[in-house]
Amino acid sequence: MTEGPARGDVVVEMTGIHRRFGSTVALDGVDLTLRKGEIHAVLGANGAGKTTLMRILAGLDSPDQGEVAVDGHHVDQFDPGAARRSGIALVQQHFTLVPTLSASENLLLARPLGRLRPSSRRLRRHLDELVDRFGLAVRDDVPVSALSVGEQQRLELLRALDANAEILVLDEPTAVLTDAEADQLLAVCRRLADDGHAIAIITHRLGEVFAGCDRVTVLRAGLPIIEDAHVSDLSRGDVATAMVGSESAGVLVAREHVPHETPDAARPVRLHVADAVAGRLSGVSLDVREGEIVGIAGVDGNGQSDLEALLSGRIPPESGRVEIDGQPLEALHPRARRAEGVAYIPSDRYRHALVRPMEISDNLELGRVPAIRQPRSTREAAAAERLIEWDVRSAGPAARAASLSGGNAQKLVLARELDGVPGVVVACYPTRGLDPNAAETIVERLLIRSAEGAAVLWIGAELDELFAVSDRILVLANGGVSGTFQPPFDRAAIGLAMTDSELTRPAAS
Amino acid sequence: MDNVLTLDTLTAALRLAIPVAVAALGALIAERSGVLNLGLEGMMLSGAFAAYSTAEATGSPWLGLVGGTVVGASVGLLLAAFVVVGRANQIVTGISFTLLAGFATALLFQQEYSIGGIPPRIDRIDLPALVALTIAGFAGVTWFLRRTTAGLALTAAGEAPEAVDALGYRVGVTRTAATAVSGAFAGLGGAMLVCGPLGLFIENVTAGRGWVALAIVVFAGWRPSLVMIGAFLFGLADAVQLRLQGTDTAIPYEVFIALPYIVTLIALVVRARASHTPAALGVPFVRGAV
Amino acid sequence: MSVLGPADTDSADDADGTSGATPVPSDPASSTTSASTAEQLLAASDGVARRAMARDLLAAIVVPVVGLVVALLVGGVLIALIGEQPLSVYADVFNGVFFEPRGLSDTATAATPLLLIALGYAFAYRARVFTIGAEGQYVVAAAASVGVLTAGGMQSLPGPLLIIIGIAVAAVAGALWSGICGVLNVRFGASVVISSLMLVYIGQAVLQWSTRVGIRDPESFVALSRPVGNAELPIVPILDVHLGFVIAALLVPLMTWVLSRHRFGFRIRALGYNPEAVEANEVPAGRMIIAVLLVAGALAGLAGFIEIAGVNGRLNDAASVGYGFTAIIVALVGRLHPVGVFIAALLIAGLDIGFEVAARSSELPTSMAGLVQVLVVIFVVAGDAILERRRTVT
Amino acid sequence: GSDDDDGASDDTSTDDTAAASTDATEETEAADSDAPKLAIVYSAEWFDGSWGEAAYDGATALEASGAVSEISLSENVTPGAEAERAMRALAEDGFNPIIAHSFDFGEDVKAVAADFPDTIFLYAGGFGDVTDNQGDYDQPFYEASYLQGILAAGATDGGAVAGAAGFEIPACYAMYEAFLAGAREIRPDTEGSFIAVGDWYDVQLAKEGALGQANDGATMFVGCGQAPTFGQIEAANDEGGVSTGYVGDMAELGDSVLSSFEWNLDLVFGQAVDDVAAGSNEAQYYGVGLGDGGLEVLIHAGEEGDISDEALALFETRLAEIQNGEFEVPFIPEA
Ligand SMILES: Nc1ncnc2c1ncn2[C@@H]1O[C@H](COP(=O)(O)OP(=O)(O)OP(=O)(O)O)[C@@H](O)[C@H]1O
Ligand SMILES: Nc1ncnc2c1ncn2[C@@H]1O[C@H](COP(=O)(O)OP(=O)(O)OP(=O)(O)O)[C@@H](O)[C@H]1O
Ligand SMILES: [Mg+2]
Ligand SMILES: [Mg+2]
Repeated sequence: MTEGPARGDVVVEMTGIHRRFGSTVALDGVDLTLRKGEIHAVLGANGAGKTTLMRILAGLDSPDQGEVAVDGHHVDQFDPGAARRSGIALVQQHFTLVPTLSASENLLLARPLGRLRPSSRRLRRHLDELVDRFGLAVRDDVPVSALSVGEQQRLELLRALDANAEILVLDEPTAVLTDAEADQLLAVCRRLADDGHAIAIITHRLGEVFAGCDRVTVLRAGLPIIEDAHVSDLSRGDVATAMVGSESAGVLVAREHVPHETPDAARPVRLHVADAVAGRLSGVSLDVREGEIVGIAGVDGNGQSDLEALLSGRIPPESGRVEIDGQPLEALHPRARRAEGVAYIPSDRYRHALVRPMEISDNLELGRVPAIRQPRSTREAAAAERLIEWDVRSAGPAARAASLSGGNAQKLVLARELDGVPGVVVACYPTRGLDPNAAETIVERLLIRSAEGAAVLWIGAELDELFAVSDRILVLANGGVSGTFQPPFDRAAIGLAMTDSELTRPAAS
Repeated sequence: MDNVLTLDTLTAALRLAIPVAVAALGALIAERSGVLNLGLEGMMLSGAFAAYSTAEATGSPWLGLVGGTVVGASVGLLLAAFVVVGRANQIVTGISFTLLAGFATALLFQQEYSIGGIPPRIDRIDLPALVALTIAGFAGVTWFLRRTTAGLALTAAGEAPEAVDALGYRVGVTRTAATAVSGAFAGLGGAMLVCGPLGLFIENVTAGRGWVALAIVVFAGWRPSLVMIGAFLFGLADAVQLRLQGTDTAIPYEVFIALPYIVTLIALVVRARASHTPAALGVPFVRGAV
Repeated sequence: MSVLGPADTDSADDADGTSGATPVPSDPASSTTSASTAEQLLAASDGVARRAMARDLLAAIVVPVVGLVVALLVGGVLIALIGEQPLSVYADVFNGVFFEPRGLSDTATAATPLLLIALGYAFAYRARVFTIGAEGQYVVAAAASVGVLTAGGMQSLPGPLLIIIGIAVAAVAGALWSGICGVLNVRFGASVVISSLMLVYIGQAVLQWSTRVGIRDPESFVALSRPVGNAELPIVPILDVHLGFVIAALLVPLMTWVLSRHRFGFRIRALGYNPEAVEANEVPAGRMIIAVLLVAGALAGLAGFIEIAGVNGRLNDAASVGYGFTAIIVALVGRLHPVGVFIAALLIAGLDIGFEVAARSSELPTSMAGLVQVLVVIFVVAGDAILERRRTVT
Repeated sequence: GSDDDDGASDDTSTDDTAAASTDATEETEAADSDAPKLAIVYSAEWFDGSWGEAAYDGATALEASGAVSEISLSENVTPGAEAERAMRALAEDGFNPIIAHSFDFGEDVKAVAADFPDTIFLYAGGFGDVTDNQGDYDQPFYEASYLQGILAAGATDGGAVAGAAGFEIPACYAMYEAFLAGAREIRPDTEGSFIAVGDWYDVQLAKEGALGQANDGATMFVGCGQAPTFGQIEAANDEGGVSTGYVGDMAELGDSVLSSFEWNLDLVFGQAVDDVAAGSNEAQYYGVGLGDGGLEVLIHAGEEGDISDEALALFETRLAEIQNGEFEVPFIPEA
């Protein structure tokens, strides 16, 4: 490595950062110190201010008060370009790739090598070098929009690394990854830190903190609760308590298999999929019975998104059948599906479940708006009840859905979809991006609906969670079901069924 | 019928196509960057008038082209001030600019030239030179978009402005420049009409060619090569319909007049699935918005 | 979906006028509260609504007024530059609308086609279906309705019945002409902007042929249809405007109601913001696109019949005078809200009437009059944008 | 009546009395001057070197001669509602006669005329469309066109006739047919073609249409309407052959312009003004043809030498015959 600060030297010093948005205090005097060679975890419940802090560091936002110093130089102009030049790269919570460009073109855009574009061969070679160096596989022959979420996340990371950034800031990079992918990512981070990078990583997964990070800062409602502590000095309980407050800490650390009455095999099949072929799916069959929760596990990119599209009626099966109570699903219009009792919790809530610029009360009615609507006041009163019931933190039913944090937006979707007793629930990553507390609430609600008779298909990324809720787990690999498992679940066997497909996953093709 | 598809028809198609093609290249640049330039027709007309007055005053049609380009670019810059910097609604502002240019050129033309007489003629530039210029423009745009980093950034600004911004590019500057260049091309297109095949100016001389250019960009799926082909096809449809009218036929002439538009419509349908609209087209960029 | 150039998102405010700009990164009103009862939450929500309403009112009143004043100042300088007296021109404009005996009723008459067409555009643009083809629907529907009304034997029917037939035929013809764009878009993915524009040119050719051959009055030397006779719209007493204005004006509350209280309106708004969510939860987006285009086309068609039956009584080949394009501006200046569209239609028509008077009574060239009118539109829209900016700065 | 306060404004303003009743206005104005007040509305702009300008010149000539006391000239008046408004306002302001200078104004003129029975309204129908106080005026361009056809054939060695208009309207089509008939007097086997450009303003399209006709063998070009005529002239300039000016002297547009015709609308409008001055409210079909000096064919200097003597002689003969009524030019308004 070149001359410069030695391992452990402070490279980023943020002190007394304040940031308000209107009446919301996002950050209320937060310090953050990043050091060379260290991975610094930033934790906090949804809306705690983590993203805001990192956006300020990356020049995408500016603090109302407080100082930022990078490599000892005081930052006086908050500007993304300047931040990049000073060696800071941010991988944002939401993707910031240009979807129509290829992976290598995205890299070029981030780090132009001059006025003229190099040949595409040279670009590809450069990408290959990066892929080899960091072990993060990404395809280059398709536009980024055609990559799986995991691949996009890897590309985001490669792009940050390509900038030769000394300071890497990762905002919930593992939220969209499977456990295996998350482990791999952490390993890469470790290596980078060992190479002398300073890394800040936001995560909701405590395991990751204790497995791979050096220091931790925990925010709660914009206030620093734990500041710059060594991970080794803390227990899981300490961190969990700091995040969510003491009263609910227990739930967080010890989520266990909820005793679930094994459903009678004689119960009626509500959701029936037979030899379905669509997109990556090459002949998937599965049945979900009344009162049953079927988990779908697998490495991201093995057909989950096609399964979701199929079960939500977005695409018809190319062959085979998808039936709800014996009726072909694709023949039912959205509202008819709902009338059949189908609830759908999509993996991308902002695309498929919410109309963000519309009011929260409108969003609660989406899919079941009567021909002539109630007066506004009636609608809002009903919506307010529901928001309280589902603990959706908002400015009220007249606020727009766009103003909700990711977790509260998800709760809003659930409040709508799980209202009443749905017959069939298609739940895709229902706890993605939620803080542990919120995730727990949602798991509970789904279990209650299941106990009430709903047939639940749960596509998940975290194995622990799937183990906790599922009556059966199917592993999706390379577009097909590579294994069906009953409790007690055999982690090793499931891992094998999944890793089987690791060899054939898109990145390696 | 044998007089319909001849070399003459093809050169007629070229003459009809060139102003539209050049303006369409301009529309393409703006749209690739995310700005819907509905002021295109107005910029063409302003360019046409500027070219005419410059050529008339200096005696050189080539200076006319320069004048048209400069004025087109200025109008483009003004539009950018409203829609990029000011984030005003691109549809209304663009249409208003077109109307404004129509009124302004009419007023100036009337005041400068036409009271009590027929406006003077200007020297003309030959077709081969116009073709060469058009090809140069096409090559320049293609090269810029495909081979330069700035071209990549421009396209990206029309697809994912927030991503481009986060990488430290200036989305506003990129779009302003693109809109100005768009105006320059449109102005040049108008100038090439007046200093090329016509050698004169009359009110509303561009007669809707800017709108056709906008249609061609969509038809072309925002690809320069297809813009050229689309413009030529449109010119050909017009050249052919005018010649078909001369043949003995029982078909009402209105069918022929509508022919280029029917052809465009069919081409649009055939091509539609293949095109990809820039995702941020028409959406003002605000850092930090959703 | 191939929609082009989304409208200024802010102009798509909720029909109830409560929501502000979208998307706003920092909306002070939207801060999360920790209400523990529904009542508290509702109270907080009311605060949100009130603040948004105050803001919208400001936008709706102050911005156009300031825009108007700035435009008139700039226009005044230009008028002075060509040697006319700006103040006397503006006085003529004002008198032309407010003190000429028929200034106001002429304004209402001139506003009628703009209002009808712009109401349709407002629906379509809220759904982010960017049709610009009303001009084509207008002429085709005018030709169709006049054709039916002047067909053999029709004129023996009573007037009111004829008017209803005319309305129905025009609405259907306009809807079908517009529906073509919908089908081409949904089935083949063809851009609505462009296909609707192409259909304007084709519609104009249809008009030429209809008046020259198709529905031509055999008695007439020039391209002209037979008179619609009994289908002529009566003049409404007191208002001194033809019935068409009343019909158009009644559509304003109707469409406001549809937007805020009917499922169709809900879907239109939702479609504009997120077609995928509509598709997943409510109705196939393609169907909505077609439905919206049918409604917009029906209104443009209605305008075609009403203009012919209300003003001239016959269709000639010069009937395409550009209302379909002016109405785009009306819709957007009216911020896609029916009430706003109503006001914008009257404003634009009023400027037209006023400047016509001014151009007649002074040496003001018509191109200068047009120029000043366009400046008004540009500055009103720019003012809107400036307000929007102020809002987004925290 | 005059309740507005713009007394400081310019003197040309006539609408200070706008709010006054129609009758009062008429009486006051009539007391000021015996001569009628003439108003013309037009759908494009006056200074087009052609149709619009002819009306402008006619009106100003009448004003200069004192035949009218005042003129009001409104350009860019769209047919339909706007035209009606303009004419009503003019009628209320005491203008009489009121002339709508395009055939597209027919219905508007009729609608307004019915409400102002004492005012004479005319429009450029060109086919004798007269009822009560609503009249029409003749556009006997085909007469001039016939003579121009003779000249054109006399100046060329062969080739076809090319005709063009914005749309296929009777007055234009008749010009083409007359031109062709004139040319056939010299060369009986002359062929011709007629195209509708689809637009009255698109010069390039018009020119390309004419070039297509030239490629097809046309040597004699006749256009109707501004852009179609410009297009025909340009094509002839480029491809050879002779072209024809439409309304107005178009010699300046190029060496190919063999002849033009002027339309002396002061004579036409003058008749209506005389009727009004005489207290009549009965409109007529005001026609002043070639025979009465309403039209004048201009043979452009420098070209005369190229026209065959036979053609020049025939031109003179037919001109004289038309003037004394011995010859009637065939009027063929439709294909
Ligand atoms: N653009 C914004 N406008 C208004 N308020 C904002 C904005 N961004 C953040 N906030 C406020 O700041 C607070 C902190 O938000 P931030 O995004 O930093 O949370 P976070 O810790 O990243 O949460 P998460 O775990 O959900 O990502 C939120 O409660 C929110 O109210
Ligand atoms: N456009 C906005 N207007 C107002 N407030 C906003 C807006 N966008 C975000 N916020 C606020 O920012 C907070 C956090 O938003 P963000 O999208 O970063 O979610 P988050 O903090 O990451 O939460 P989660 O972990 O649940 O995803 C929310 O509480 C919300 O109130
Ligand atoms: Mg966050
Ligand atoms: Mg989040």
